[in-house]
Amino acid sequence: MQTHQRKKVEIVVERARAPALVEAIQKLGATGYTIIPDVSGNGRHGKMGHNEVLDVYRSTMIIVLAAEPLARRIMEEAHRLMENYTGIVWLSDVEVVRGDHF
Amino acid sequence: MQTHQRKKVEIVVERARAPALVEAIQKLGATGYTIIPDVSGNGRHGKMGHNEVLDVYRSTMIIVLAAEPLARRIMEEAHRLMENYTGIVWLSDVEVVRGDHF
Amino acid sequence: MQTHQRKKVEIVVERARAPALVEAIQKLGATGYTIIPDVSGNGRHGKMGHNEVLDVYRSTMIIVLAAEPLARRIMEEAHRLMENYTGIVWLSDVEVVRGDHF
Amino acid sequence: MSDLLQLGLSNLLSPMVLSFALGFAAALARSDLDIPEAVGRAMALYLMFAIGFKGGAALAESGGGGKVLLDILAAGLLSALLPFLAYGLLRAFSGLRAVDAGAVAAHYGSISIVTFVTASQFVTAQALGYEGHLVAMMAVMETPAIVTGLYLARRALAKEGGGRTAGQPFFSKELVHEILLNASVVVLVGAFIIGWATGPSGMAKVKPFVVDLFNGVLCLFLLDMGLLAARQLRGVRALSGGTLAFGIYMPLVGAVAGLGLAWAIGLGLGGATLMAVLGASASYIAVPAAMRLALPQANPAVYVTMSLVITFPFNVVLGIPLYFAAARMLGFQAG
Amino acid sequence: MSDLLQLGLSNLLSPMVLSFALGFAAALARSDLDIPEAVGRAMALYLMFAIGFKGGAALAESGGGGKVLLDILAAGLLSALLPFLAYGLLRAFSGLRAVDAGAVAAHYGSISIVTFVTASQFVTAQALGYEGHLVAMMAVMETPAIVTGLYLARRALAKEGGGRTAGQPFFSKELVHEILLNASVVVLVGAFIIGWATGPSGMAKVKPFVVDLFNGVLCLFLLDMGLLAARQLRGVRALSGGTLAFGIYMPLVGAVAGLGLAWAIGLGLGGATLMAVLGASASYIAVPAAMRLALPQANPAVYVTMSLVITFPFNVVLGIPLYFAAARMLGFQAG
Amino acid sequence: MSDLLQLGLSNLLSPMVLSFALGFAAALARSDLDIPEAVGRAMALYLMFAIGFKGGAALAESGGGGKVLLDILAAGLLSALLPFLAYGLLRAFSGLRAVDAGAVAAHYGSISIVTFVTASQFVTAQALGYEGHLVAMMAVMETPAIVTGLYLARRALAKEGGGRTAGQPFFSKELVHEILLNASVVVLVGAFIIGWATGPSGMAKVKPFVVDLFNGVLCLFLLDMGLLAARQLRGVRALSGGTLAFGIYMPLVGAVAGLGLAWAIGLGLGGATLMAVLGASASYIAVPAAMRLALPQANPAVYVTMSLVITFPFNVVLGIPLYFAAARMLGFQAG
Ligand SMILES: Nc1ncnc2c1ncn2[C@@H]1O[C@H](COP(=O)(O)O)[C@@H](O)[C@H]1O
Ligand SMILES: Nc1ncnc2c1ncn2[C@@H]1O[C@H](COP(=O)(O)O)[C@@H](O)[C@H]1O
Ligand SMILES: Nc1ncnc2c1ncn2[C@@H]1O[C@H](COP(=O)(O)O)[C@@H](O)[C@H]1O
Ligand code: NA
Ligand code: NA
Ligand code: NA
Repeated sequence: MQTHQRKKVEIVVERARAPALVEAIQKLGATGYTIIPDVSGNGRHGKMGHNEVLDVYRSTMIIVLAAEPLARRIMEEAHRLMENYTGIVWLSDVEVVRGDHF
Repeated sequence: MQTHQRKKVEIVVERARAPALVEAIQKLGATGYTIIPDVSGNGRHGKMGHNEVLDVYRSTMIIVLAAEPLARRIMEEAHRLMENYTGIVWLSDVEVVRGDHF
Repeated sequence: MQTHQRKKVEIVVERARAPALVEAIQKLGATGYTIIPDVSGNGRHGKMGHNEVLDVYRSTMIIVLAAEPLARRIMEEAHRLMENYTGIVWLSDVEVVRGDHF
Repeated sequence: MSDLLQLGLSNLLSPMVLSFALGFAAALARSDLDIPEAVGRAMALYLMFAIGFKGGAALAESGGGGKVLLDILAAGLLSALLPFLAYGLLRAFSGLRAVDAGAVAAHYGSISIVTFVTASQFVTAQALGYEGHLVAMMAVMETPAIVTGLYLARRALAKEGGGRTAGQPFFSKELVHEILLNASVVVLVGAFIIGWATGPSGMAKVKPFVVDLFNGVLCLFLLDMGLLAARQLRGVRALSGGTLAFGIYMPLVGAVAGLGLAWAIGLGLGGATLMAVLGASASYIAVPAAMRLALPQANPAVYVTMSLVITFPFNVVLGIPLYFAAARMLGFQAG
Repeated sequence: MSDLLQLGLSNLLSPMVLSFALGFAAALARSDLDIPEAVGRAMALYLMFAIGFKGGAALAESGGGGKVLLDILAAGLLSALLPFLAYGLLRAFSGLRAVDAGAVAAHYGSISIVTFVTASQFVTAQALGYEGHLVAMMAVMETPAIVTGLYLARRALAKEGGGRTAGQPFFSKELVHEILLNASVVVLVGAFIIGWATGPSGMAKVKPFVVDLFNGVLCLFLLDMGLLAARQLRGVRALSGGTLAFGIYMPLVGAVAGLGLAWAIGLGLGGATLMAVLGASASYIAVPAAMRLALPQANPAVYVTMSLVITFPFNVVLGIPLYFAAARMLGFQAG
Repeated sequence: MSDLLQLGLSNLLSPMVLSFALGFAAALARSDLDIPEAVGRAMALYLMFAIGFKGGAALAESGGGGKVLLDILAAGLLSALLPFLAYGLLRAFSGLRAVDAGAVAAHYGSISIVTFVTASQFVTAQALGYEGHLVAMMAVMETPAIVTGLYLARRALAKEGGGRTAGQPFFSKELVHEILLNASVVVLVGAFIIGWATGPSGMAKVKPFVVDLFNGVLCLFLLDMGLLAARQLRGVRALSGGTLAFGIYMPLVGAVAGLGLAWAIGLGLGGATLMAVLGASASYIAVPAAMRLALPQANPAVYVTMSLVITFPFNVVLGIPLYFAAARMLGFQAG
């Protein structure tokens, strides 16, 4: 089965900011995204919880598969949008079968 | 610590089809799998929600670690089983310690 | 946008043991971690469920981004701590923008 | 006529229907109001347990016998036959593909428990009772329509020459399970049997839970349903006029069929109203799940939108008092 | 004085306040006791639905008219003005940055529904009623303070020379939504209207749910709130003495303002107590959410800690009986 | 004898036990019926809160004094001693490894709150009361058995020569926490104290919640327990005959011990029945959690299967009426 190289961008971000990121991902032209709605964690901004009553302490994980140039643009835009917000972003390599889908 | 190269297959698929995929993964001989039960997202088939009341709009993420040949077979079979269903699949590289486990 | 190579350690482990792993990750010096609180799966120890009433059959996924040496130390320590417990660990490559954060 | 208006108004001005309207309006206005899914499912379970238990306890008090089994069989037959009618109408007037028409037909032969539950409160508010075994009839009606709908859709797929369909067994193991043992059938039938077996003494033990709270929980549940229905509204744009019209006239057709059955088996006014509601209502949980398993070629946006966004609100807001008025006009007698 | 003590004690020895204490103590002792978040949210929804419905039904019984609308307007005004006072006090005595002071001020102009609900039970336990439209006044008070707080904070940011702020519109679409259509406003106002529209007959249908269960659910909910508050306690360490003191004296200031308003619009003793509570209480759900959207530069640990960890327990445990005693002393008359 | 049959039947024909049977049957038939986990946990919390509150309120009404503390101490002692007996029996007849035998023994010295709650309803249905502080005795019995079981298992591990075990402290910080402050201990004891402190006036405020709903919630909760138990049934295949037999005869042994204690401290018929149930029942939540923390070498499939799949259903369906009949035969007197 022939496959194609793509990039995967992953973002962990506080809930309040997730909609802005998703909007940006779509505007930049990604064919889709996947969200893991409720993750917890720890970082420079302190602890985030899952199943938190207080929405300010919840975070969300977003996964986007895209061709490399788009993936890097998403990564850059995500950084910009997360200023003042709790969150991180990283990039990795993936192979997909349907090159036309991503 | 010595490590071994393996592949990771990741699948996002609508709920109704997840059991068929898991069955196939086991039949093909994977030593295990991990499921993130409730993810949401967007793709060619439109929006999927998490915590959706309507099961038809929910999706699940499946992660399988396996040696490369098996991983590629799983990827192929997953593609076949997702015809008519909402879902995507991708592959990436991982290192594991216990080569005998995967 | 310039990026930096880092490693990502991922751990799937039964709930009862997750706190010990998180403690170790922090002690070893990671700048943070992300937890997907409730995953299900199957492996050598049999089935784990999500939304299980019985805590003994639940598992958790932990993600840590770190520079390679630390990542390998975390992987090793995780293996040690999971003796007698249900769980696996793997490593992969990622790129991050803020090298000073990980 | 003014009497009909008055009925409609008294239905509209119940806390339950207004709660539905509140949810619908909130979702239209894009409020982020949300009832946690776990709680929504728990309320659904509660309502099914309570309505099943009450039905069983009522049957225990009134006695029953073989007649009950015959009635249940008849209801199952209605569910199996309605999809033929629905499919014919859809193919003639809606322009839906055959596979989608089959899927939709299955939904309208089946039933909506929440519509029934809401109607049972309407009937009770008219100071009427109803035959306890209607709950069992409802439970039995969930499934046969699925079989008919699948048959119709697969016949059409086979004609279109789907070599792939040939390989598929008509009933997979999962499908049989989903059909016979889905959560709602199990809870409804189980609670019905428990209510029947423990009778008045059982009822005395759980009445504050099963009876007293019922209306209040139904309010919150209908609020949730209103949110849910309105949030699927975008699906409407993709449907043709003929398809949308079906979502309104098919309930009327189904209600007439239900009233016919009620007459044939001799139900009272309350029971006939509920039987009409069973005929009129369309499934939006059990049947969609079965369709995704067994008929993935059909488009879920079509059948979910029709049953949940068009027919369900129509029945809750207008249909129920209408069917009651019709049953009264036709001379069905109170209890 | 001994009378005041007695009041405080009777408040302390209610199952609700003791449940709060239990949760607080359990979290302090680091017990893993935890109420599932979905259930906590459902209890909150229930309490808002019930208090809204009861308020509406009470208004339907007592009649209302234009006076009601005026009262509601006045309440909105109080919410819009209190943050100026709060901001001034914070800037003078707390040492908080201007942006944080603006954010905190917004919280204290707004209200805490749970505090109100707890106070409504205290009032009822004193065999007093209260004006039904207080619920609507509460709903209206959620929002205006947000606007004032944002204005104050953004003015300060602009002065500090945030070119970035310039680009931002004062109200983003999301913010307007969050402010006007957040879940609590929708449920409170919706249930209030439903209770009012269906009146005594509606109340008869849902009383066992809406009235009888109220205290019990409130116990479990306050248990959850106790856990929540104590688990945020670590945030206290980062706050200065002046900031912490504000968490205690600002409620008193707000209560006085509330009593003033109660006097101006002629509320009874029960209503005046609740109006004082509205003035005294601070938001910890709706306003934090709005602040994260519109003022990410402000530190959430500051405003959440102050309203949830300092002010909320103070009001529930000591404030409520105190405000009641004050209202009584000032000559407000029962019902 | 026919009287015993009759008792058993009346237990079987209660809505609660039938709901358990429904859940068990549904899971056996592989239905996908499922109660959301959050709701299951909330129901457990409710039941613990309610039973604790009722116990405390009953104690407040009956008075208590030092005797109560002595009884509680005695119960703790029973919990600490039963595991020695259980361990001996297991090592002699079951073929379990020492580490597993120690883990299982801990479960049987401890208690199952749901079994107690179900039995309390059985006792109430016999028109009997019971001593309020039995709830406190239950809470105290959760823990000591864990210490004994761990001691037995670790002694065995040490003999087998686990150098690794040597490094481990007997009680880790997490374990002490888990043991003393797990959710059920905190809620039971807390609600007990609240019920006791607020007495009849507190009870008046929350009776519709705490008393009236109890049976109904218990039905749904036992439905969930039935699902849970049957879904662990596969674990049975791995257990030897001697191990399975222990799951049946150990409850009888524990019940006898419980009756002995009841006699020693002078309980009435209702209280003696419940004390027997405490002796007979085995933990399946708190103790497994402690074992995973402190004894990961033991196989959870063994202890969970035994307490949840064998002993729990046995007690709920047959044990409770049996222990009651025994207590009555032994001459314990009503209230
Ligand atoms: N080194 C790390 N590895 C994995 N996840 C991290 C790491 N650092 C931060 N995170 C995640 O990113 C979120 C925000 O990080 P921060 O903005 O640094 O507080 C945290 O709550 C974690 O979920
Ligand atoms: N480009 C993408 N990146 C990440 N996830 C995607 C992407 N496209 C689709 N998905 C996920 O796969 C699911 C099914 O995709 P589709 O079949 O294209 O609708 C979506 O609901 C998303 O969760
Ligand atoms: N081959 C695999 N691929 C993905 N996840 C696995 C695999 N093997 C085990 N797991 C996960 O790791 C958990 C523990 O594995 P084990 O200790 O082998 O039972 C399982 O419950 C799965 O969630
Ligand atoms: Na129908
Ligand atoms: Na205020
Ligand atoms: Na025991």
